[in-house]
Amino acid sequence: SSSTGGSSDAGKEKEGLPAVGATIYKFDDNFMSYVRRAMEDTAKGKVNLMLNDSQNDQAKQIEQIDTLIAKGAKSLAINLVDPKAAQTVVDKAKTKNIPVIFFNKEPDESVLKGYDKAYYVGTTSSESGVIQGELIAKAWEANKDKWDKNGDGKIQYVLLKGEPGHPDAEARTKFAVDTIKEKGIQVEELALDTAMWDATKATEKMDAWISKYNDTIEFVIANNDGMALGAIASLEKAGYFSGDKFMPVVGVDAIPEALEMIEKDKMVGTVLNDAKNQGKATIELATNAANGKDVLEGTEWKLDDKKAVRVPYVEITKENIQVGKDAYK
Amino acid sequence: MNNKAKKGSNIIKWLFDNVIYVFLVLLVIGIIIASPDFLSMTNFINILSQSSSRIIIALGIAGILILGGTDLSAGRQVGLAAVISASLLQAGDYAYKMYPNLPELPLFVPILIAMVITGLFGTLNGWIVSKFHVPPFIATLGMMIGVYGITSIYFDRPPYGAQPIGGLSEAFTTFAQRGIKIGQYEFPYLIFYAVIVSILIWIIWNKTQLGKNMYAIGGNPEAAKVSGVNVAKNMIIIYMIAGLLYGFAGTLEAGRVGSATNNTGNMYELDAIAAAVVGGVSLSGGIGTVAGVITGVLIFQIINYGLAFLGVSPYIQFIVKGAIIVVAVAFDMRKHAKKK
Amino acid sequence: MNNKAKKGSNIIKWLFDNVIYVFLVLLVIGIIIASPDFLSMTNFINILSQSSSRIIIALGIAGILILGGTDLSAGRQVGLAAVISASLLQAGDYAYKMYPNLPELPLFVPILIAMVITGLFGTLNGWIVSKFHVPPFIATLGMMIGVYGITSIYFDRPPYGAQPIGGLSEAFTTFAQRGIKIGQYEFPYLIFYAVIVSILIWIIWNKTQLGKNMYAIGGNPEAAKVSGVNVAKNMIIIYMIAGLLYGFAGTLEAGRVGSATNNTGNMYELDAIAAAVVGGVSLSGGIGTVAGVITGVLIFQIINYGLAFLGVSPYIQFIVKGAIIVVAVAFDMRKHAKKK
Amino acid sequence: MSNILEMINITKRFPGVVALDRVSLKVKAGSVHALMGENGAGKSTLMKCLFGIYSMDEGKIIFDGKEVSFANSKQALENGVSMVHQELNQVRQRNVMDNIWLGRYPKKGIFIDEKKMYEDTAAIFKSLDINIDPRRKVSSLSVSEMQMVEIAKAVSYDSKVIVMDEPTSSLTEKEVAHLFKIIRTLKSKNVAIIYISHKMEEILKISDEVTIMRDGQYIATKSAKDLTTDEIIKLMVGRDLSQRFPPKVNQPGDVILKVKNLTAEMQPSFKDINFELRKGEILGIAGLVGSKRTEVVEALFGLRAIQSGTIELHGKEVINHSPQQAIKNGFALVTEERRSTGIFPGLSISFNSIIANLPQYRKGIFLSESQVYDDTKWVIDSMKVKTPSQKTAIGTLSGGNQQKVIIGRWLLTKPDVLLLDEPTRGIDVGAKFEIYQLINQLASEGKGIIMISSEMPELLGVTDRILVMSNGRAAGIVETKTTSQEEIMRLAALY
Ligand SMILES: Nc1ncnc2c1ncn2[C@@H]1O[C@H](COP(=O)(O)OP(=O)(O)OP(=O)(O)O)[C@@H](O)[C@H]1O
Ligand SMILES: Nc1ncnc2c1ncn2[C@@H]1O[C@H](COP(=O)(O)OP(=O)(O)OP(=O)(O)O)[C@@H](O)[C@H]1O
Ligand SMILES: [Mg+2]
Ligand SMILES: [Mg+2]
Repeated sequence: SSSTGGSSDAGKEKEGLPAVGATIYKFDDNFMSYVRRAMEDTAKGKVNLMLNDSQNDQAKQIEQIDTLIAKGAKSLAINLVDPKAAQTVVDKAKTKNIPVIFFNKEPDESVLKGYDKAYYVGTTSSESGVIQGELIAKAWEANKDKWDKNGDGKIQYVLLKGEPGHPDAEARTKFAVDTIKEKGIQVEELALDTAMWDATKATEKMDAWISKYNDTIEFVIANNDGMALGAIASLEKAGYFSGDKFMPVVGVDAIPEALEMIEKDKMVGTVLNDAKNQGKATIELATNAANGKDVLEGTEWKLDDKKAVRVPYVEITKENIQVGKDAYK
Repeated sequence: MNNKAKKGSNIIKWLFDNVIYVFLVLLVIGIIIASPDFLSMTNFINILSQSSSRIIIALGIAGILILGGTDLSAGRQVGLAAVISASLLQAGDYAYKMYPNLPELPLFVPILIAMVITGLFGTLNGWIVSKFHVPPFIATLGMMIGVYGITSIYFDRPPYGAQPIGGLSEAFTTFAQRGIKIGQYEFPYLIFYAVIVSILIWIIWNKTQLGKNMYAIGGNPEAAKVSGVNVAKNMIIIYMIAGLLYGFAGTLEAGRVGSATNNTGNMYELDAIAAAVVGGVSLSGGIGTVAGVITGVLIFQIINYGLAFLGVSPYIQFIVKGAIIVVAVAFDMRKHAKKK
Repeated sequence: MNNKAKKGSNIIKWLFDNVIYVFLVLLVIGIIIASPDFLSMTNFINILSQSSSRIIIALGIAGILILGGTDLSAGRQVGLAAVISASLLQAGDYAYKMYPNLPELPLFVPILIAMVITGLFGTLNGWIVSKFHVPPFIATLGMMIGVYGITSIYFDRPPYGAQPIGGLSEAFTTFAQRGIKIGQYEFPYLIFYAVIVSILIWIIWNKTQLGKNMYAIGGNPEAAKVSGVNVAKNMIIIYMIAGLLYGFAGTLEAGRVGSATNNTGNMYELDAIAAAVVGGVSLSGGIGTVAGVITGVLIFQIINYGLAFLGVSPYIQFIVKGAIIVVAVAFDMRKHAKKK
Repeated sequence: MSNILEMINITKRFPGVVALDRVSLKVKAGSVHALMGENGAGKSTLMKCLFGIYSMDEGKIIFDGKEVSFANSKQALENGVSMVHQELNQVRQRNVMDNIWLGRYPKKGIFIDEKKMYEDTAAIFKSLDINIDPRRKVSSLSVSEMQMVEIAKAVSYDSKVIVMDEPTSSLTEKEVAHLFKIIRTLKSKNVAIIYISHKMEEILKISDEVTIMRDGQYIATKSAKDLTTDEIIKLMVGRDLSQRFPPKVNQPGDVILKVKNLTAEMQPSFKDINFELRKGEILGIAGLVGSKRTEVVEALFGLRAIQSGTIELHGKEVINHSPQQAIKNGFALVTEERRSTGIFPGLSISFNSIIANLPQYRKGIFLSESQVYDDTKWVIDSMKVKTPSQKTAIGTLSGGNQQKVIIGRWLLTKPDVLLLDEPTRGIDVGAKFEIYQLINQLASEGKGIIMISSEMPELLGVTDRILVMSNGRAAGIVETKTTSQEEIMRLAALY
C-alpha cells in the first residue's frame, strides 16, 4: 500500500539516492496521512524517504531521530509531537551537521535562528483557530435572526476540545473564540469539555449538553471534524437537522465526511489545511538540503523572515466546497 | 439478641453485601442534589443508551476475568469491528466510499463479517493462553498491539487514506441511533440489544455447562482439570464469545457515532475491566455476576455523564473519577475484610 | 546415561532455563542478518541510552509485580515528574517560563521535588492497596486517571496555558543528553544512571530484609503475615520506591526530550509491565530478577529500534512487535510446562 | 480374585529427581490396597501417573484386562478410575453440588438440570450418610466437610478403582469410622480401593494388602493380616524403629505462660479459655474439628483479635496484636494449613527456612549471607529434609518434607513458646518420630510447647497434659499419664 514507507520494501530502486529521514507525529492523524502521501509522491525517484510514526510520543520521536541519524540520513523532515522539543532535535542534528526541515508543527523562532540549517514548512499554528473564528463570525452575522434563539445578540456556544495540552487543541480553542470576540460579537460559553479528538466521546458529551441546555445552545464549535461529526450524531438523535430544527456546527480538517455534511447542510463549515503543498514543500526543501544545495533552489517557495515557508489554511463552506473536494483528488 | 436488634444487623449485613448497588443509588442522589434537573427521562435514556455497547464489551471481558484471565485487546478489537462494518456499510450515494463499487449490503452481512473476524481473534487469544500458557496479560497485550496494526493497515488505504469512515447507510444508522417511541420518549434500540445480550450471557453463565466450567476454571483450574473438564476448550470458547461480543459492540459503536477510525475503542478495555471489578467480578477469577457487571458499567457511565452534565471542569473530572473508582471498590472490599 | 548425553541434556536444560537471554541473542542475530550495518557502536549506544529510563521505570513496576500487585499509574507519574521538573528547570533567559521570576535552581532540587511528589503518590497507592484491600489494578487505575488530572491542572496554567514546557536549562539538558567521551564515542550519562539504579535495586531485592519480605509477600501473603512480616508496611515501601523511580525517570524523560507535556509517559506502564514479564517476572507475584527485567526492556527496545532501523513500515511494526512479545513469552513458558 | 489393576515397572523422572524407579503395583478387585512409604517415596506421583495427571516415562498399566494409558483425568474417570486427591482440589467459590458434578453436569437439552443435580447429590449424601446441604458454598465448609465432599465425589463416579490419597488427614476419629463404613460398602460392591495414609492404625484396620515403597522404588507387597505396625515401619524406613514415640525426657518447671479468660472478638469462636503452660512442658489440645482449637492458637499468635482476657508470659502481661509482636515476645506458630499459610511454593528452601527470622541476619541494612546459609543447612540437616539443594523450590518437595522445613523455620527463631497446629499431618512415621524427638528435645531445653492434634495416640504418646476443647470452650485439662482415650472423647463432646 502506498501509505507505508521505509527503505526495505523498495530498497533496491532507492539505493544511491540521498536518504531523508522523516517523522510523522501520528501516522493515522487524518490530516497528516495526506501530508504523508504528498511527501511520498514528491520523494519518488528523488530521495530515499525513511518515514517513522512517532505515535504521539515525543520521547519516541527523539529515539527515531537517533535511529535516522545512525542510518545515515542526509537531512531530516520532522513533524514534531511537541513543538518545544525542537531544541533537542536541533542539538542532535547540529552535532552531525544535518539540516532539519520542521513541518506542520512550528518550533520557537529562537530555535530556527540558532541553527543555520533549520527551516519550517507549514502554517502559523494559531491560524486554523483564527480562520474557524472568522468562519463562525461570518456565518453568525448572516443568520443571526434565525440562530440567535434567545435574541440576546450573544452566541451561546459549546466547545468540544481535543486532547488537553495538545498544541492544536489549545491554539484552536483559544484563537477561535478570541477571533469571534475581535469581530465584535459577544459570546457566552455554556460548556467546554475535552472529547480527546474522539467522535464517540463527543457524542456522549453532546448528549449531556443537549439534555442540560436543551435549545439554549446556539453554536457547536469543535477542534476537529471528527468531534464535530460525533456532535452531529447526537444532534440528529435529538431531532436536529430535520424539519426546521437546526444547529450550526463547525470543525477543522475538511475531512470527506465533513464535506458531505456541509453539502447536506448539517455542518456550517470547516477549515482546510493544504496537505498537498505542505508535503510537497517539505520534501522539496529536504531534498535540496540532503543534496547540499540551497533549500529553495529550483522550487516555487519563499522563506519569510522566520525561515519559514507558509502554506495557508483555507476556510471551507458550502460556497467553496469544491476546493475541499479537490484536495482529495 | 432481641428481634429488633437482629433486624437492624440484618439490614447492615444486606447493605454490606450489596454495597455496590447502594453506592450506585448514593451516586445518583449526590448528582441530583448538585443539580436537580439531572433527574429527567432524557438523561436516564441517554445514560442507558451510552452504557449499552459498554455493557456488551464488559460482559465479554468479564467472562474472561471470571476464567482468571484478562483481555487488553478488547478495545482494539472493537475498533477493528467498527472500521470493518463501517467500511462495508457506507451509503450507496456517499462520495468518499472505501469501496466505491460495493452495493449496499443487507445490514446483517457486515455485522456478521465483523463478528466472525473478532471472534477469530478472540479464539486466537484463547488458544495462545490455553495451549502455550502465555499469561493472558501478555497474550492479549500482544494481540492489542497486533490488532491495532491490522486495523490501521485496513483503515489507512487508498482512495482516501486515514480518514474517518463515515457516510454510513440509512439502515445502519437507524439500527444504531434510532429507537422505539414510547409516549414522548424514544428508547434507542441500543438498549434493547444490550438487554438481549445480557440475557443470553446470563443464561450461558448460569444455566449451561460452559458457564459452570468457566466459574470452575477460574476458581481452581487444577480442580477443573482433575474433574475431567477440558480446560483449554472451554477457555477458548469463552475468549471466542468475548471476541464476538466485541465485534457486535464495535459495529454498534460505528453506527452510533456515525463514523469509525482506527482509534475507535482505544482503551475501552480498561474501562470495561474497571467496571467489571467495581461490579464485583474478581480479578483472581471464579467470581462475578451479570447484574454486577451491568451495575459496574452504569456506575461508570453515570460518573462520566454526571460530571459532564454538572459541567465540572475536565481536569477535575479526571480527579473525581479516579477517586470515585477507588472509593467504590474500597467500600466493596469491606465485606471481605470483615473476617479478622 | 553416558557423560556425553548428560552434557547434551544439561545444555538443553540451560537453554530452557535461560530461554529469554537466548531469545535476545537470536533477535539481535536476526536483525543483523537482515541489515548487517545494524552492528555498530552507535546503534549499541543508542539502544542502551533509550533503554535507560525504561529500565528505571520497569524496575519500579517489577517490584510491585513481585509483590503480587500491579501499577497502571506509572506512566502518568512519569508525566507528572517530567512536567514538574521541566517547569522548575527552565533556562533563566527563556522567554516562555512558567515561573518567570524563578532563578535557576541547582539541578538536584527540582529532581528531588519531583521524586518526593511521585514518591508520595506511590505511597498513596501502597496505602490504598494494603490498608483497604483495593485490588492494585483498580487502585492504580484510579490513580492513573487522578494523576493525569493533577498533571493537567499543573500544566495548564497562566501565563502560557497548556503549552509544552520547553527551554530547559543547560545544566538539565547536559545532565540528560550528554555523556562521557570514550574514544570516539560518547556514552550518555543516562546509561550510568540506569546502571546505578539497577545496582541499588539489585541490592535491595537480594541483600536486604525489605527485598526478602517483598518476595515473601508476593509468594504467599498469608504465609508472610504468619511469618511476622509487616505486610502493609513493606508493601507501602515498595510502592513508594516505585514512585521515587518513576519520579527520577520522569525528570530524565523531560531532560532527554528537552520538553514535557501532560501527555509525557502516557502508557509507559504497559511497556514496562510487558518488559518485566518477558524478563521472567511473574504476574502472580513472588518471582523476578533484576537481570531479567533489564533483559526484558532491552528486548523491547531492540525490537523497537531494530524494526525502525530495518525500515519496516510502521503499521507492520505493530504486528511484528505484538507477535514477538507473545512468541518470546510462549517460549519462556515452555520451561514451566515441561513438568507434565 | 483377579487383578483389576496392574501397574508394571512405572518410571517417572522430574528434573533432578527420579520420582518413580520401575515401581509395580497390583490391585485385586474388591480389595483395599494400602500404599505406604515415607514422605516423598512417590506414592502420589504413582497415582497421578495412573490418573493421567502425569505422563509416565516408562512402564505400562493394565486396567480391567486391557492395557491403558490415560491421557488426562477425564479419560481415567470415564474408564472407571476416580481419585480423592491429597491436596484438596475444590472450587471454593462454588457450591457443593457444582463441585460434585464438575466435568459431567446433568443436562436437559443445552441447559444444566439443576434439579437433578440437587436430587442426585442429596441421594448420594444420603446413601453415604453425609449431612451437608448441596447448595452450600464450599468455602463455608469446614476442612473435614470438604474432605467428605471429595470422598463422596470420588464414590459417585461408580468407579472400579478409587484412589484415596490421605483421605483422613483432616478427619476426626468419628468421621474416619464413617469413611471406613463407606469403604466396606464399596468393597462389597467389588470396588477396589487404593488407600494412601500415614496412619498405621488405619492401615491395619481397613486394608487387605499393603504395598510399600521407599525412595521411588518398590519394596514389597504383603497381606495386611501378616503384617504388624513395626514390620511396616521397618520396610518403609529400611531400618528398625522399635518405638513410635521417643521416651519422654522433659521435666516441666515453672509456669511461663498463663492464659486467663481468653475470649475471641468475632463470635462464634472460643470463649473464656484458661490454662497455664510450664517451662519444658508439652501441652496438647484435643477436640473435635470445629472446636476452635486453631483459633485459640491463632489468637495467642496475634492473628485473631481478642475481646477480653489476658496472656501472661514469664509473669508479665504481653499483647500480641500481630505476628511480629508475637515473634518478638518469643512465640512461634506452625499453622495447620501448610499450603495456604505455610509455604512460599515458588521460592527456595533457603528462603522458606529463614523468612521468619530475618531480623537476626541483619548486618546494618544487609543480610548476612553466611548466616543464612548456615541456618538453612541446619534446617535441612537437623530436620532431615530430602532435597537436592538449598535453592530447590519448596513447592516441588513432598508434603512431609515441606512440613519439616516449616518447623525448622520456627525453631530458628528460638521461641519460648512453640505453638504447633497439627504438626504431623501428612507426615510419615519416620519423620513423625523425628519431629516427636525434636519436640521432646525442645521441651527439655525449657521451652513451652502447645500442640494441637486430632490423632489421639499422638497426643497420648507425646504430651504431658491435654486441654480438651468442646464447641469453643475448655471442657477440661487432663494429665496424659492418667487419662484415657474415652475420657478425652467424653470431654470433647461435653458442650
Ligand atoms: N511436579 C514435580 N516436580 C518435581 N518434583 C516432583 C514433582 N512432584 C513430585 N516430585 C518429587 O517426586 C518425589 C515423590 O513425591 P510424592 O509427592 O509422590 O511423594 P509421596 O510419597 O506422595 O509423599 P507424601 O507422603 O509426603 O505425600 C518427591 O521427591 C518430590 O519432590
Ligand atoms: N469465619 C471464618 N472464616 C474463615 N476461616 C475460618 C473461620 N472460622 C474458622 N476458620 C478457619 O477454619 C479452620 C478451622 O478452625 P477451628 O478453630 O474452628 O477448628 P479446629 O478446632 O482448630 O479444628 P482443626 O484443628 O482440625 O483445624 C481454621 O483454619 C480457621 O482459621
Ligand atoms: Mg443568544
Ligand atoms: Mg503424597
